Formats: sequence, C-alpha cells, structure tokens
Amino acid sequence: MADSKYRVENPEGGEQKRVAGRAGRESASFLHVPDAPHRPGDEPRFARFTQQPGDLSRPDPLAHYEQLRPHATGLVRVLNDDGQAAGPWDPKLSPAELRTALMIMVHTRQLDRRMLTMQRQGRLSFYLESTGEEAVAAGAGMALLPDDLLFPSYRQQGLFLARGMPLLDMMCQCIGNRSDNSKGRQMPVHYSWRKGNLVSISSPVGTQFPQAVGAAMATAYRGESHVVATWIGEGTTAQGDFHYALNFASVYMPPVLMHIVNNQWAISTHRNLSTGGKSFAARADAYGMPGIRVDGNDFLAVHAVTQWAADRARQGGGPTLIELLTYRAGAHSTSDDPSRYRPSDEGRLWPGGDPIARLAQHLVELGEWSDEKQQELEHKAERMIAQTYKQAEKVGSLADGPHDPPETIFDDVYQNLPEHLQRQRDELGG
Amino acid sequence: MADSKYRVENPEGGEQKRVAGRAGRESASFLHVPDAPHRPGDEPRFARFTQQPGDLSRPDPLAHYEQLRPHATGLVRVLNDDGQAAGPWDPKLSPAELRTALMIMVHTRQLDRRMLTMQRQGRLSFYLESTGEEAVAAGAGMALLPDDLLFPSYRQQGLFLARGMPLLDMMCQCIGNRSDNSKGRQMPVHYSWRKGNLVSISSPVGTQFPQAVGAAMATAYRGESHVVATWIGEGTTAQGDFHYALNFASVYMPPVLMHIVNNQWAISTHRNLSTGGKSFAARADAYGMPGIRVDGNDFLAVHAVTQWAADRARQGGGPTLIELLTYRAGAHSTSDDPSRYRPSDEGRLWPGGDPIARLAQHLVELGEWSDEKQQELEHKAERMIAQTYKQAEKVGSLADGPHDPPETIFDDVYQNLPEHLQRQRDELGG
Amino acid sequence: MATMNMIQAVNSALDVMLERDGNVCVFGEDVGYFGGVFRATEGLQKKHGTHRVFDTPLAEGGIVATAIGMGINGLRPVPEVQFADYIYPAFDQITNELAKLRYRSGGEWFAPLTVRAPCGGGIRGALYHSQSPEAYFTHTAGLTVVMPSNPVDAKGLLISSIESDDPVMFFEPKRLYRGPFDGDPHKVPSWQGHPGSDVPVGHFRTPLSKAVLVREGDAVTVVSWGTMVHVVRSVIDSSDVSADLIDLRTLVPMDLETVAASVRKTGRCIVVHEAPRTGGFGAEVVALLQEECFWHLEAPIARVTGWDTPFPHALEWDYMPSRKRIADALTRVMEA
Amino acid sequence: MATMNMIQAVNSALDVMLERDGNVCVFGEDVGYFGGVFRATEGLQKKHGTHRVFDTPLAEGGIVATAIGMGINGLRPVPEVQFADYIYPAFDQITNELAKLRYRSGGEWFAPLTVRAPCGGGIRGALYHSQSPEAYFTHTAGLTVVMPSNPVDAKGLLISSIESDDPVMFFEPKRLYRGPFDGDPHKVPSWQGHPGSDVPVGHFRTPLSKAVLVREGDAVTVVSWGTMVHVVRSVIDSSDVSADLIDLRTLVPMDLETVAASVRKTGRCIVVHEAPRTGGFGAEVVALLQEECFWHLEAPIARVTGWDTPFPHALEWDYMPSRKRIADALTRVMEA
Ligand SMILES: Cc1ncc(C[n+]2csc(CCOP(=O)(O)OP(=O)(O)O)c2C)c(N)n1
Ligand SMILES: Cc1ncc(C[n+]2csc(CCOP(=O)(O)OP(=O)(O)O)c2C)c(N)n1
Ligand SMILES: [Mg+2]
Ligand SMILES: [Mg+2]
Repeated sequence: MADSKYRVENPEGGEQKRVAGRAGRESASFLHVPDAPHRPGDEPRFARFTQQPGDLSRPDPLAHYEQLRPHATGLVRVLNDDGQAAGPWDPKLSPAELRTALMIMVHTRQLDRRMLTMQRQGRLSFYLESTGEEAVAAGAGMALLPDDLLFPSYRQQGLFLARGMPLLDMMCQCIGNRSDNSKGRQMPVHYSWRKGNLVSISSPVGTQFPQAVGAAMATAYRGESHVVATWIGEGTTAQGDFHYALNFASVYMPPVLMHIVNNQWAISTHRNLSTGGKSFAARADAYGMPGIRVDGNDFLAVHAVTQWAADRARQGGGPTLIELLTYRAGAHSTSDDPSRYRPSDEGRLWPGGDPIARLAQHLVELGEWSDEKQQELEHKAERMIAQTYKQAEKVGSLADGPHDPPETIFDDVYQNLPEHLQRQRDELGG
Repeated sequence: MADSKYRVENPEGGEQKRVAGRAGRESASFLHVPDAPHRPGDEPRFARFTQQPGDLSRPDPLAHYEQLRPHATGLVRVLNDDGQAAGPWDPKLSPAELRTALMIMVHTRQLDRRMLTMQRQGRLSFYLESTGEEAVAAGAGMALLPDDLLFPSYRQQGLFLARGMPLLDMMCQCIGNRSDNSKGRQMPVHYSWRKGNLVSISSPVGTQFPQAVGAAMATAYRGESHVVATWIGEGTTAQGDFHYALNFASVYMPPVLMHIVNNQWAISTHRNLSTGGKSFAARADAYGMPGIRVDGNDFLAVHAVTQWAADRARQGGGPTLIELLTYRAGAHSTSDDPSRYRPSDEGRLWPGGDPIARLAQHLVELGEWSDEKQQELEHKAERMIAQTYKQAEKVGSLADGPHDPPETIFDDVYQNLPEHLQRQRDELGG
Repeated sequence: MATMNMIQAVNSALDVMLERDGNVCVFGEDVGYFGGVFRATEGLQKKHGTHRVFDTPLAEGGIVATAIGMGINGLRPVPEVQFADYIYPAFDQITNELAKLRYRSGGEWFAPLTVRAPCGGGIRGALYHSQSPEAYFTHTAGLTVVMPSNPVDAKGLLISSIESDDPVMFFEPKRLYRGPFDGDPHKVPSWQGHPGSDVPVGHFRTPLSKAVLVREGDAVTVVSWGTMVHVVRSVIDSSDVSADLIDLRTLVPMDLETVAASVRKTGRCIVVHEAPRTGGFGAEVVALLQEECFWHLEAPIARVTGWDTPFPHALEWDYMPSRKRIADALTRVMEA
Repeated sequence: MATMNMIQAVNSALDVMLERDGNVCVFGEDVGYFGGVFRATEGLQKKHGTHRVFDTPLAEGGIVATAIGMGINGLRPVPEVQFADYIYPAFDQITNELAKLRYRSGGEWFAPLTVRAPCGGGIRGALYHSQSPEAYFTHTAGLTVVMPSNPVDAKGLLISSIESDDPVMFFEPKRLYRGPFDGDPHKVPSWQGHPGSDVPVGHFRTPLSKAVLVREGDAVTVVSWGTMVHVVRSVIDSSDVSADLIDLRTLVPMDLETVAASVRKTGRCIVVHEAPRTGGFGAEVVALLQEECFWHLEAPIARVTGWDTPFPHALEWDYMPSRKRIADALTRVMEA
C-alpha cells in the first residue's frame, strides 16, 4: 500500500523500495519499514518536476484556504528549466533586487565554505552548512519586513545575512570568543540577534515552531502589524511541537508563517521514514489553513509565496503552512558522514538544481548578469570572508581565547545573580 | 475567516459566534478567540444531519485511502431518522445480535446511573459516566474479536461490559476494595482487565493512542492476526501523542484502529476551541491513511465502520482513523458542573439523538422489540445492578474497607521489592 | 483587608495584575469561559476580556510553548496547567527552552512566564491528581520554584512571580484551596479565622526566596512547604517539643540563611514534604544543611516524605506523611 | 574475551540480545540503516533484519510511547534517544506511563523497556549535547536508572537491563565511548589496555543495583558515576590521600550498603557528579549517608558537581568538575 500511495504525484521523485529488498530476516514479519529511494551503490533515479510555472493560480491573499488545496500537493514554481520567470507567482523583482538576492546567497555559501574549512582545521568545535538551501532563507529574508519576528532553525543562516547581521559577529559566535553576543554559551551557528528581530536558535528541534505561533498571538493581542515567521526541517514535523503549532494557529488564527524546509533528509533518515504522508504542506488543510508547496531552490518562487502568506497574515487572514522542497546538498553537520547512507551524486541529480546557479542563470537571461560577474562576486565574497575571519580570530579563538572570564558562567541564569550562584561563583574562583 | 470556514459542511450544527459578542474589552485586540456555539441562556440551534444513509459508498476494505476522502468530511450513517437501516454500510446483524447490543448499552447506562448515585451518597470518591455515548463502545466492542487488544480512554466502560468483565469486578474497582484487580491503586473507572485484553486506563489523556500504535507494530512484528484499537476524546487530539500515533502509524502501517470520540466537549472546552479544523477524521488523509466520520449514536454505523477498518487492518491494509460524532449527555465527571458553560437542553437537541432509543426503535421497526420489553430490560438491569452493588460493598467499602493492607502500597512499583522500599515498608509498619 | 481562601487569593492576584499590566494574560484548559476547574480564574474573562483570559486546546506542551513565544514578544503570560500531574508534556519546553533562553542568548531574550499548577494529594486523586513534582523543576537552573501554603502568601507570591522577569513555576497545594488541612482526613477545615486568610484587597508583594518562621521554638527545626506545613504545625502544637517550623515558600532560589540559622540554634532538623523521598527537594535541603551546620548537628537530619511509589487511591492516607509519622520522627530526632 | 571500547561493548550487548531473544528490537533516530550517530547500532540492521533494528521518525515522545505499546504487547524494546538532552519530549510517557503502568494495573500490565541515551559533557556540545539528566529519573519511582563507566560494565549492565522486566533508563557517558577521559581536555585516551576494556564476547550479566569499589583506601570515600569516575581516579592516583572510590553504576535502586560500609570505615565522603548540584542525585546520596552514618562522620560530606547553570560552550572546562576542584575538595574534607 505505502508504495502505490507514495508513487502518486510525487515531485520528490524516486520510488520507495520495499524494505524486503535489503532485509536480513524480513519474511517472518509483517512490520512495514520503509526505506530511502536510493542508498549508497544505487543509481539515483529522480523524475524531473512535472509541475511547471503557471500550473498553479495565485489566489487573492485572503482567499478561503480550501482554494489552495491544489497548492499543497502541487508545486509553486516561477523559474522554468531555462531560467525564465513565468506564471502568476512571478514576484516581478527588479534586477537590483535580484542581484542583492544573489549576493546574499553567495555570501551564505562562501561563509559556510570558510567555516567548514576552519572547523576541519580545528578552529571551530562544530559547523552546520546550508549549502543548496540558500534560496529558502534569502527568499523569505527579502520578502519579509524588518519588524517581522523570526524564529529560525539552525539551517537558515541566510536570514541573518539578509537582515544584515555583521559577518564578523556571526563568526565570533561560531568561535565563541569575547565578541560573541551570546557570550560563548552556544554551539556554532546557534545565532541570536535581537537587534535584527531574530530569536535565539535552539538545538532541540521544533521547539521554535509553537513559540512562533505564541509570538504571533502576542502580535494580534496588541493589534500590531508585523508578522512572525518560523522554520523547521521536514524530519522535525514528527515532533509534537509541530502539531501544537498548527493546532494553536488553527484556533487563534494569528499572523504566522510556518515554513517546513523539506530537504529530503534528517541526518540519515529519509523523509519516507519521517512520515507516510506524501506532502507536508497538505497537513494544513485539516487544520483549516492554507498549505503551499514551493520549489525551495527557486528564489523567485520562495519570495513570492512568502510575500503572499505575509500579505495574508497582515490582512488578518491568519497562518499559512509553507513546504519548501529542496535538498540538503552537504552533510547534516561536521559530525556527519552522508556517504554511509546516501549516494554521493544524489544531490547533483536533484531535480531542483542549485538555487544560486538558477538565479544567476535567470539574471543572465535578463541580460543583467554574466558568468564573469558571477565569478567575480564569488571571489570577492571569498576574499572578504577570509579577511573577516582573520579579524574574528584576532578577537579571540576557541582554544586560546580570550573568552569571557570563567565567572560569567553564572550570568544570565537569572536576571540577577542569586545567593546560591554567588556561592558557587566564589567556589569556582577560589 | 474562521466563521465562514466553520459554517461549511458542518454536521455538528450550530454556528460559531464571534467572541466579540460576549467579550469585555475586545475591540483593541485582533487576537481571534473562538467560542462555543451555545452558552447558558442561549437557545441551541442545531441543524439536522444533512447526510443520509446511502450517501457514502462502502469501498473495498483494501481500497486506496484517497477513495475515503468523502468519508472523512461526510458522515457514515445506517439508521435513518425513522429507525430503518439503509445503505451499503448496513452490517446486517441478526435480531439476536441487536438485542445483545441493546443489552450492553442499557447495562452500561444503568451502571453509570447507579454509580453516580453511589458517588453522590459518598460511597465512591469519583465517577465518570458515558451516557449518550454507549453506542461508541458497544459498536466497536461487538465488531472486534476477543483477541484484539484494546487501549480505551476513561469513557468507554461499555467495552468492558461487551467483553464480559463481571459487573462486580468493575464496581469493586470503583470502590477500591479488596477485590479490585488493580488493588485500589486507581481512581474509579480506570479499569484494567488483562483477561479481556483491555489495557489499564490512564488519567493523562491521549497517552494510550501512540501506545496502541506501538502494540500494533508488535502484532505486525510477530505476524499475528489480531488488531489493536484505541480511543480518545476530540479535545485530546490537541496532544502531541495524537500526532505521534498518526505519524508512526503512517510510517509503519500497523493494524490499528484509532477512534476519536467527538462528543463536542472537553470538560468546558467546546470543540471549536480544541481545533480550528472542521473534521477530525480529515486529519488522516495527509498522513496517508483513511479517515472516516461516523454517526456515533448509530450503533449499526459504528459497528459497520469498525468492522470495515478491522478487516482492512487484518488484511494488511494498515491503520484507519475513525471519528465518532456524538454528544456528552452528562457532566464531564462528578467534579463538573456543565450548567456553568452550556445550555442544559443542548444535549436533548443534539441531532444524533439517544443511541439506546434509536437502536430500540430500530428493533421495534423490525418487529423484534417493544416498549414493554425495553422497560422490562431496563428495570431488570437496574435491579440486577443494585443487587450487584450491594455485594460489592459487602466485599469492602471505600471508607471502612477492608482494603488491601497498607504495606501493599509498596507492591508492583518494581517486579520485586527493592531494598529501599523494604526499608520504607518497615518504616510504615513501625 | 478581606478574608479569602486560597482560590480567592489566587483569583485576586490575577485580577490585580490583569488590571495593572496590559501585557498580563491568563490562559489554559477550561480557564476562560468556565473559570477553571478549581475556579481560580472565575469571572476574569468577563471582566478583562476574551483576549486577556482565554481557553486553550488540551495540550500543556502547546500552552507553555505558545506562552514562551508570547513572553518573547513582550507579553507577561500566566498559563495554568490544570493539574501538576499533567505538566510533563510541557517538560521539554520548560526545561530546555523556558529555563535556558536567557542564558543561551547571552541575555538577549527571555520569557517572563508564571506557570501555575495545582499540586499535592489529599483529595482522593490517586496517581494522576495528587503529584508533587516540584523536584523535577528545582533541579532545573533558570527556574524559580514557589509553593505557598496560605492565602496571603499565595496572593503576594503570585504577584511577585508575575512581576519577575525570570520564569516561575508556581505550585498551588490544591488540598489547601478551601482550608488549612491539618492531617485529619475527616475534618474539612475552613480558612475562616486563620491569620493567613487576611489578605489585602489590592496590589502587594511577598518577596520571593524568603522563607518564613511559622512558629518558634528551640529544640528542633522542622522545614516544610505546601500542605505539610499545616500538618506539621498541628503535630507540634499537640506535642511538648519546642520546635521552629519553617515554611520555605520559595524552594529555588532557597533561603538557606533562615534555615541554617535555625538549625545552628536547635542542632536538630526534620524535613517534611509530600513528594516521594528519593531525589525529593528534601534531599537537597539535607545536603545543604549537613554542609552548612555540620558542627551544630546533634542528630541525623530526618526526612518524612511521600513513599517512593506512585500515589495510591484507596490507601491515600497511608501514603501521605501522617501526623503519626511526623510525631514519630520528632521523638526519634529528639531522642537521638 | 575481546578488547572493546564502550561503543563496541554496547553494540555487542545489543547484538547478543537480538540473537538470544526474538522479542528484542532496537530502534530510534538514525539507529537503523546508518547505525546510530555514535555507531552504537552499526551493522545490527543488516545482521538481524529491518523489523528488528529500524529507523524512526524524529520524535522521542513517539519513540517511547510506541515502545511502551510494543512492551505491553510482548516485545522487549530497546529504544535509543539520540542525546539525553532530547529525552524531555518523552518525559510524560516515561514518568506517567512507563514508570507507573505496573503499579496502576495492580501488576497486570508492564513494559520491559530499556531506554538508551548518551549523556554528559566533554565534547564541546554546549547546552544541548552535554546534559546529565539522571536526577529527573532517579526521582521517579518505578524506574531503574543505570550509568556505566566502562565497556565491560556497559555490556553486562545493558544485558541485565534488557532482561529486566522493569523499565530501565540506561545512560551512556558519551565522552567515555572511545576512551577513559581522565579530566585532561587535551588528552584523547583510548580504552586499549584499560582493564574495563576486556569484555566477554558472548552473553553475560553484570548485576543491577550493585556498586563497585574501583580502588580501595581508608581515609575518605569518594562516590561517583559515569565519566567522573575516571577523573576522580586520576586525582586520587596523583594524590597521597588513601581513598575508597565507589562507582555506583546503578543509581536507583541504589547499593546503599556498599557505600555506607565504606563511609563507616573512612568517616569522610565526597560525592562527585557532572549534573548540576541542586537536586542532583548527589543530594540523595548525601541525605542517605548522613542518616546511615551520622555517628561515623568526621566531616561534612562534600559535593563536587556541575554548576547550577546550563552547560556552556566556550567555558566547558570551567563548568565540568575539574581535577583541581576534586583535589581541593579532597584536601578540604581531609582537613575538616
Ligand atoms: C528533540 C531533538 N531530537 C534529536 C535531535 C538531534 N538532531 C539534530 S538535527 C536532527 C535532524 C533534523 O532533520 P530535519 O528536521 O529534516 O532538519 P534538517 O537537519 O534536515 O535541516 C536530529 C535528529 C535534536 N537536535 N533535537
Ligand atoms: C494530559 C492531561 N491534561 C489534562 C487533563 C485533565 N482532563 C481530564 S479529561 C479532560 C478533557 C478531555 O476531553 P476529551 O478529550 O474531549 O474527552 P472526553 O472527556 O470528552 O471524553 C481534561 C482536560 C488530563 N486528564 N490529562
Ligand atoms: Mg531535513
Ligand atoms: Mg470530548
């Protein structure tokens, strides 16, 4: 059953293999355990996206959610396979805006590259890249307004770049040196930037999703005009917090955008094992809210859908669930080794392609860009980021510091230092 | 938005009022807080069920779940308003079977009546009735097989009667006397009956739902033929455990029946405040499984849908989500006072009517029953139950015991009494 | 001043804070229209509006998570968990998020929640309507843990908790809502005439992290909190042992000074709480005191607590620390 | 006999039990095809089949809940929680269901789970990959709580835990997986040559609720568990204090007799654990000992623990109990 079920209208391509195929002593048991479509040694077989730009209407932002049912199982696209923008979802951004987007995405990728190298050299304790998913963050980051309050997961560093968090500050957070605005408390990439309305990132997955709904309830409570947006991975939709978020949002209808970044993998766990459902966006309908699936590697589509949902929320239309279809091009993190669980060329064959290449190609199509300009942008970014990292290490390194002094361990547990922590602080000192 | 949304195809009738209607200082805020359709002082306005027996097909038990979409937002009925059975879902039970069903339901109601009185007289610490929902338990209880493993909530006492747990034992549990097979540990109605494959009932709502899915995974693991069934209230669908159950079931497709008893109320919380979604059964689709909404006060419909889902599960078709549309005719429990939050005649006006009256009427229609027989059945049951209760109190009463001796407090914490509990046991003794 | 029972005092604190601070909102299961299963929020929705006091879906995890988001976005939420026994679905949000948000963000973000939850036994609630889970929270740095034992403290401490920018777990011993239960299951005492029931009508604060000396003596120190304060008191009153009785009121951060001073004076100590013994907060009190007052101790510090078992139904009165068990401990400690 | 590190020992225990008992099944996040993020289940799916060893959705609450159902229906599940820091979404199922099922059903139903979870710091994991949450479970009656400190104990205790009909929380100090960390952040020790790395290849049991005397002395008793056992040992080895070092291994039900006997002998005691101090299991050890051994104690029992703060990233080595802090405590307790 699950097989046939899975094959139907599945833009993620691939086929679910019966586990029996690779099982040791399967036969005795009727416990159905799904598997990933491709494992190391397999040759990835992705169907190209059947959905084309223009297939899906762009309803009025206040349309009844039932009018968006096709959007939950379909796929909103703007860029076609030749890099041209088409269809009602084209956000019609200016070339200048597109170049800004490209820059944010390139900077994000170069930052990831650099920090990965630094981690390999032992300068960082850990790192987690967003390679291949840059459009997810850049698209939303540019479509939303500065006052909008964001609850990201650990894989949307692009949001921080889009909002202008200084690269130096981001690097200092990763190093955990004196200039880390979260005081060396968190692992790398767990940024917090109150100035930019970016809420502190947590490691426990999914916790931010219902928090964002609550934050949006506060927005409505005070009758303010900003919206709230949040992001989780498709694997994390299995958490209770995902259900809490959708259900509370369905009751109080606050202005919140809930993004599911479906990059096919949760560490080694393929989305087939995260749920038997076909579409993550389709969860929305039974909660009485619109769900939209979008090509997450298509910057224009991501921007357009975010804008539509933000308009809806600002106008009192309530929450929207957005599934961004993409692929985790790199390892889960520097602690991971994907070659153990998926073919190395699966990413290259992903039908969504590379978001940066696709946006660059589009700009070229528009006569607003060239391969040379692209190379220059990338080299400039690379150099600038290398420079900045040197500065960051000057402020302090993980191994040699200087860090905040040891006694700062006891700060920020409570607003004021209570007596028992004062005593422990003395104990640490003496 | 929520209003219009709510009015569409809503078999639960009533209209959601804008809260502003009863709010104090609403205007400032744009936080949408729904309300119940009727509050004390309102005159309940329920639409009659628009769906009729025969409206919905009865697909093959192994049908693809998408064929069941109409069933998730529609309503499976067998008994029409005149008490005749009609349509493809008619389970075609023999008059003898129908009379057994009627007996189980009448005994359930009389048991509830008696125990409520005993609680009022201070003989019990607490009680919780299932009045108005007898068909939910009797229908499933008769459709399932004795080997099927059941994880009920606290409001399906009918399952224990259907499976033949002696009334005396049930009463001794409620009293908590020496003959309580759960040794006076739990509050009344938290039955456990291993002999009858009825798993111990817990107070924390919803915990049994994913447990049942795991139990069904064990069934599939060993390739056994029994199925597992579980029940929760519609309010409890807001818990993470509900989502865990559906999602794990969607991945492993085990033989499990998940029942949502939608009796409109969660203590004082109307289902409008439990979710913004219209249909609870409709949740199933996005998880890749069939969802069916059934008239929970129509014994024949409940029996038929349970049987269909059990057949599907036994044949390897996996899980089914079943919403039983009913009404909590009594107070939530003896600690509750519904007159504070709903009109007293809301239950009388509920379009689903009274499940016992409807089944009796059907038997009369068939020429197999009469008002006299009905009265006789009820009086006999009442007398028998009063008698049995006297016996139960002879075994021991809550106030005066005899209970299990104090030192039994320390039994069953672990399989064997560990040393530290041995010491505490001595401490209690001395 | 007015005479209030503990439910009225809680209701009054919420009413006062809703009135004073537009960012205070109150919500939870059956909290809005109905006014709460224990009536703690009765009348507040009608008075302050449906967006200030409202019902939620049946999901403690969702209630606390959304409350954290509201707190992050400028509100001062006071969510209710209907029974402390049902707080565990919110345990991740409380332990990993609420308690650690300020720390992990270097002070940039915080959520000033006060999570209210009725706790404790004595109402025939068995395993799941009787628990005293305070020790799961006293072990979690970043949380303030409060448990009042009378109406005036309940109101003053609840107001201080709501005004605190740190997250507070506020446990209300439900057996005390309507009267000072003194250990006699057959009596139904009323707050009428009890000094703790004289409660200022308006706004006032009772300081957090300050214990109170309920009665004074010199032979032994009894440390307790919640319902047990009254049971202990009734035992002391009917015994000829001269005892200090200290009601901790706030468990974390704890007022060690007051307790240690008393133990230095008496040289003997008993800790009494309802929660199971192993890993109960009593263990922490003992560990601190044996370190602070070692040279003053004339006898081992005794613990009278709930047993290390779930909370039973029929044998409830054999489970809860009884007058007899407390009296025996007094004798034991005095004779040691 | 074979030389195994702690991961290999855990893997071997699971392998042996999967082989011996068809009802044993192993599952969790990334546990199946991949073999676990710490490789604890490497190769087991291929060897024993996909229905015996499998991946789950990312939901600890769902993992434990379904495991309980499997246990109720006759299996003997060994779910993995990827990091102990992520166990809280399952807290309700563990605390209210798993721990209380046998009790509330009068012994009719039980679920023989062993919940495995890597715990502890020392890997730069900061707030959410470093926690030692054992005290949240030692306070929960009905659970057995185990924390091995070396490969042979890990295998023997894991087998005993899986075979136990009581639910077991099995915490694996992840910093010990590949070597006996002795407190020096710059060394990367290996299990090679360590006596604890000689592990029988087949089936064997190490008894639950039995502490072990790691080294013998007469001047002071140090009680510890998990990673700290090795740090304490390195301190004792390089000091001239003659100390008993006791590794509790099973925290609840605890082997009080062994510990008390030692303290009666030495008259001095230090408890060392990684978890935050307030309400840590160390408090219970102290509370029990001061009651059991009061008349033998020549100095207050000291605790060296993690601080009452979340676990920081950059200052990790100032957070974890260091050799220096342990050595200072030794001196303090000896001089008292
Ligand atoms: C509650 C919790 N459980 C487990 C983990 C360990 N973990 C970190 S990321 C991850 C996978 C997340 O996958 P997904 O949600 O798809 O997001 P992605 O990493 O693909 O962006 C897991 C299991 C965690 N961080 N939190
Ligand atoms: C986790 C948890 N939270 C709160 C409660 C208190 N409580 C008991 S029943 C109930 C309402 C349940 O409503 P519903 O799920 O609709 O079931 P019904 O009572 O209508 O059968 C609540 C809130 C509980 N038992 N468990
Ligand atoms: Mg993913
Ligand atoms: Mg209900």
